[in-house]
Amino acid sequence: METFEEFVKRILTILFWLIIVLPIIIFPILFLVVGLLGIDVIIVNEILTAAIDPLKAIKLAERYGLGFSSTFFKIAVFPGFTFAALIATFTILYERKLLAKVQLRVGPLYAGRFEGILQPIADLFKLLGKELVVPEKADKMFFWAAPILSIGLAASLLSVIPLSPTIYIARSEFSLLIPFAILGFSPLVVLIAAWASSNKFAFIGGLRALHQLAAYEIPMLLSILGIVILTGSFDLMKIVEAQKDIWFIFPQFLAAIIFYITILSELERIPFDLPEAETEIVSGWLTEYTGMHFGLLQLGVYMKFYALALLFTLLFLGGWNGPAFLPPIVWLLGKLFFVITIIIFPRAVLPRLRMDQLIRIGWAWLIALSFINIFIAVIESSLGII
Amino acid sequence: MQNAGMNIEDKGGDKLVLHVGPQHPGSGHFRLIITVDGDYIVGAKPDPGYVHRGAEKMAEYRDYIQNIPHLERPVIIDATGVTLPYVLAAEKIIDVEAPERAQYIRMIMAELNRVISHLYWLGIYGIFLGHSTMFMWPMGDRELFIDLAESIGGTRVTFSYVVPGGVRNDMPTHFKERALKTFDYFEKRIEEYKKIFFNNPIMTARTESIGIMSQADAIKLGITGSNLRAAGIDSDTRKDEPYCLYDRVDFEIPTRKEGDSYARCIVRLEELQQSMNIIKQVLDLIEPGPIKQVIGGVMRGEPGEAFVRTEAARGTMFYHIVSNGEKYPYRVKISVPSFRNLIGMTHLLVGSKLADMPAIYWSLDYWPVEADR
Amino acid sequence: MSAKFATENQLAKSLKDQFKNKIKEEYVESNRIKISTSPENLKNLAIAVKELGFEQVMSQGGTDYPENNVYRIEYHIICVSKKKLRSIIFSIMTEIPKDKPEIETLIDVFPSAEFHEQETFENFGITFIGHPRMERLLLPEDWNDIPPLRKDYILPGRG
Amino acid sequence: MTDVVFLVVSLLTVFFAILALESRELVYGAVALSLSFLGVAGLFILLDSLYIAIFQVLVYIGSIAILIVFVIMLVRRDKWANVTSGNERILGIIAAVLLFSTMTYFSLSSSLTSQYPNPAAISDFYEIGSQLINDYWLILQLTGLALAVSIVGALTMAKFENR
Repeated sequence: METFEEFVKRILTILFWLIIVLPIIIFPILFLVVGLLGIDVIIVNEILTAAIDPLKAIKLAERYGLGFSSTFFKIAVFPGFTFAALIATFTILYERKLLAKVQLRVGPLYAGRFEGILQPIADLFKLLGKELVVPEKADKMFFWAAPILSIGLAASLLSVIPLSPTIYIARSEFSLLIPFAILGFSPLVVLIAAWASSNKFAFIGGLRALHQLAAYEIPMLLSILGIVILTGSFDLMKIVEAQKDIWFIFPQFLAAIIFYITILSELERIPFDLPEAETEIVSGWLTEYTGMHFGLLQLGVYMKFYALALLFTLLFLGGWNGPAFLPPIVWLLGKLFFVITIIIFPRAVLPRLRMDQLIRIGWAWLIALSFINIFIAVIESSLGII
Repeated sequence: MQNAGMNIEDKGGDKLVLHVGPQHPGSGHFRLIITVDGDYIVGAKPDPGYVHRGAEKMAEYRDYIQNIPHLERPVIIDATGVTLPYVLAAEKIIDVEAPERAQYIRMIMAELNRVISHLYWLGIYGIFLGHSTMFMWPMGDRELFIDLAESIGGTRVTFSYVVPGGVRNDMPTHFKERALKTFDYFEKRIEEYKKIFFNNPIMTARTESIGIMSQADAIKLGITGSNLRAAGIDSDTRKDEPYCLYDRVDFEIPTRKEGDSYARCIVRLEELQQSMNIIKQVLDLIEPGPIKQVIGGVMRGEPGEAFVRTEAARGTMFYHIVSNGEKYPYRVKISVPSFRNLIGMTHLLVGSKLADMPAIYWSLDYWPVEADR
Repeated sequence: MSAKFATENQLAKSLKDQFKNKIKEEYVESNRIKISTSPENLKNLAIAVKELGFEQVMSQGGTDYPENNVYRIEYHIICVSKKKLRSIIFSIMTEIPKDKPEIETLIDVFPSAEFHEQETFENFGITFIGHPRMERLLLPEDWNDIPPLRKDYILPGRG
Repeated sequence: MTDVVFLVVSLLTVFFAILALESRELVYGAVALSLSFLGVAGLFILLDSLYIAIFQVLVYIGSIAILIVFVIMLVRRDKWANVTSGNERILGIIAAVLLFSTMTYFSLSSSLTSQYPNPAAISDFYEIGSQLINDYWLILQLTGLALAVSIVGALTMAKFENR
């Protein structure tokens, strides 16, 4: 048995020799081979130099259509998937820290020197290292499909939501409606996950999720209708532009509240976390998921979180509008941070509702209120307030 | 979900049979076999025994002193509550009596333990309703009372502090100041608890008129402790049949008429205040003096029997000890409140909603280890 | 017989008037009454105790007496609603032969006895006739030794 | 290019529609139905009417597929297991053929003959809104009423079955 010190020493020795050997022996041989084979040396040269020089790497990427303005970069990195995943992981950490502060605890502390800032990464490695358990009686295809569908849907939600007048993946005349159309799929994902697990608790959780999502999607749609009436457009860009003078949270306060409540429900957060109510039905429709399956489902939920918080910011808080001394994206992210905070906060102070209470709030109260809100919007529109 | 050897009818069809526990976040070491029809519970069958050790049999193989740490194991969060009646019964059999100061210290310990146990209950009830802050706060504040009890008993939870003839050692000198400081702090905290939990509209909506135990049912089924008092009966062994020196302190028995889960919550919250009230009075009454009547040699009971009940945190704790003059007790029968409240769980769960299961289950303060012994 | 135990004595006396020599007064002391009877009369005695105002079975247990070849079964009955009776624990007791461990259940008189009787069943092997669930409660399902609270069951390693 | 996409999408739509009808497992059926609806939405996009496509997804997948799942879960299964007697099957086939031929006749005889419709006229939701409110309000109301009646009927059936 070698001791840990010996192990580290060995690794360091290998690294040392690699650093010595690579430039002295391997690179000349590589160049020789490349030259003899007659490959365009410049490309190889560029790739090799780009490996050490990030600036050159960017140039290289731009030349091959992968630069900052390319569609691929927009979808995969910023403002697309990677950015959203980063915000999602940040949200998880922020939620844990915020809850800990409310509950007189410290929360994640040790991963990363400062306040456990690397905890999400540690969690990611923990989840990656876990065994993927697929129950014997599970429907294998659906069981595997659910996490992938979940994260796919969450990512596609972001496709048409702009971050600033210049930062967006795609523009559409109906960029307000498309996210809601995609949200319509989420009950299906829950159904697939719950049914594939072939577990009674998962089944009950899935049924609850279906009830809940169906009950809250309608008020969610109706609540944004007021804004559509006021702006006469389904385009998020135009909606944000219309808020240059006054944020819609003021004339459409009722809508903002309804939208906020439905966000909580759509994300299955306390007080609406019945599909995952752990003291009743273990973990609801997530019961049988382990390891990275669970990690993907969780990441999907938090990316949905990010998308909905972003929508709230754009619809009610004026999006990127703000005094010009800061760039628009900073304004947007600042407001987004605030919205994420208020979405997280009920978890610290509220218990869980019961199914019948939740359904009653959804079907009876929120729908009625959103119709009232539509009337308010019509009145405001006809009086020319906006 | 195969059941292991028990006659559980899985009817199939519309009805789902759920096995809540023993590996379930919403149960203790305990299984509840629930049949649900849609959202409603149509059948509930408790299946205790997962932590059954045979404490009564084992007590027959230990002498009167060895039995104290043995018998507090089932209820470590209420260690004094479970050993005090045993010690009182043993004292009757050995025929000794504890001096006055020891009786007072026993009362302090019993009430501290009641607070510790109730705070534990409150924390779990919070998390059962999905309120994570209400889990963390009582658990944190419970530490203060554990510190107080530790300064008397020497250990954090399993004190083994009350012995036949008195208590093991005296209180520390500055106990009174420390205790009063803690109580002042905690009384402020109770107000915060009320703000965040007890007066929370969602919490009241979840618990009010849920799991209603009527007065007649409570009497008929033998419900005990706070659950009985929440059904409107002001029965408390500390008043009914005062032991130690409970007849010298003045306290109230909190009761509620409603008998629902919320009433059980509020009764326990008020009992916290009453317990602190009792300790304050005892700290004024207590005077220096001996703390133990020393018994020479091995304790031997006289042939005979004794049955003693006290008010532990969860209700009336009852011991029936039979002695035949040997070193070991001949028979120790323990009747624990959790075991008696178990019958109420079936009664309340059938007909309620599945989502009310945690709200009802933990409002009865069922402690599986105590029930199983 | 001091005046101090007036309530207790009065209760015991009313029972003795009713049952004459079918019951035996074991002792009456402060807050404690213990009355023994034959197994056939236990149920009638329980009904009479209930009529006196006692409401629930707080504890029900057995004790094994190998030298007399009997099990002693004891019900501790209390009252919670009436102030006057609250302090009293009323104990009714009977002895049943070990070779025929059967007795009528008291569930229909005191429903609170249900789980206690079930526990006594598994710990002593005493069958309560008329009890709806004479099955294991606390003991493990694979327990195949003699009932553990009998005196002839020796704890492993303690023989 | 458009033709290939159209072919693939319509084939998928038909395939999932058949799967929805034929699958033994009800949840497979529900998922296949949603995918079939998605295919229809794709056809609408090919017709340059994104607005309709979005509402197809929103209404048919977001609500109607979910409602169907509800019905599957709520209503007892054994009642539905043996509905295939000979007569009913023939009736079903006749009804399907009738419906198909009528629809084909009307769509062929209508004025919508152009393969590539005018995109501006279709995706204008102002136009759709004013037409729905002004010209077709009666049909809109009747459709709403029919839906409401069917939902009430389904609920009554579920209640009745539960009793």
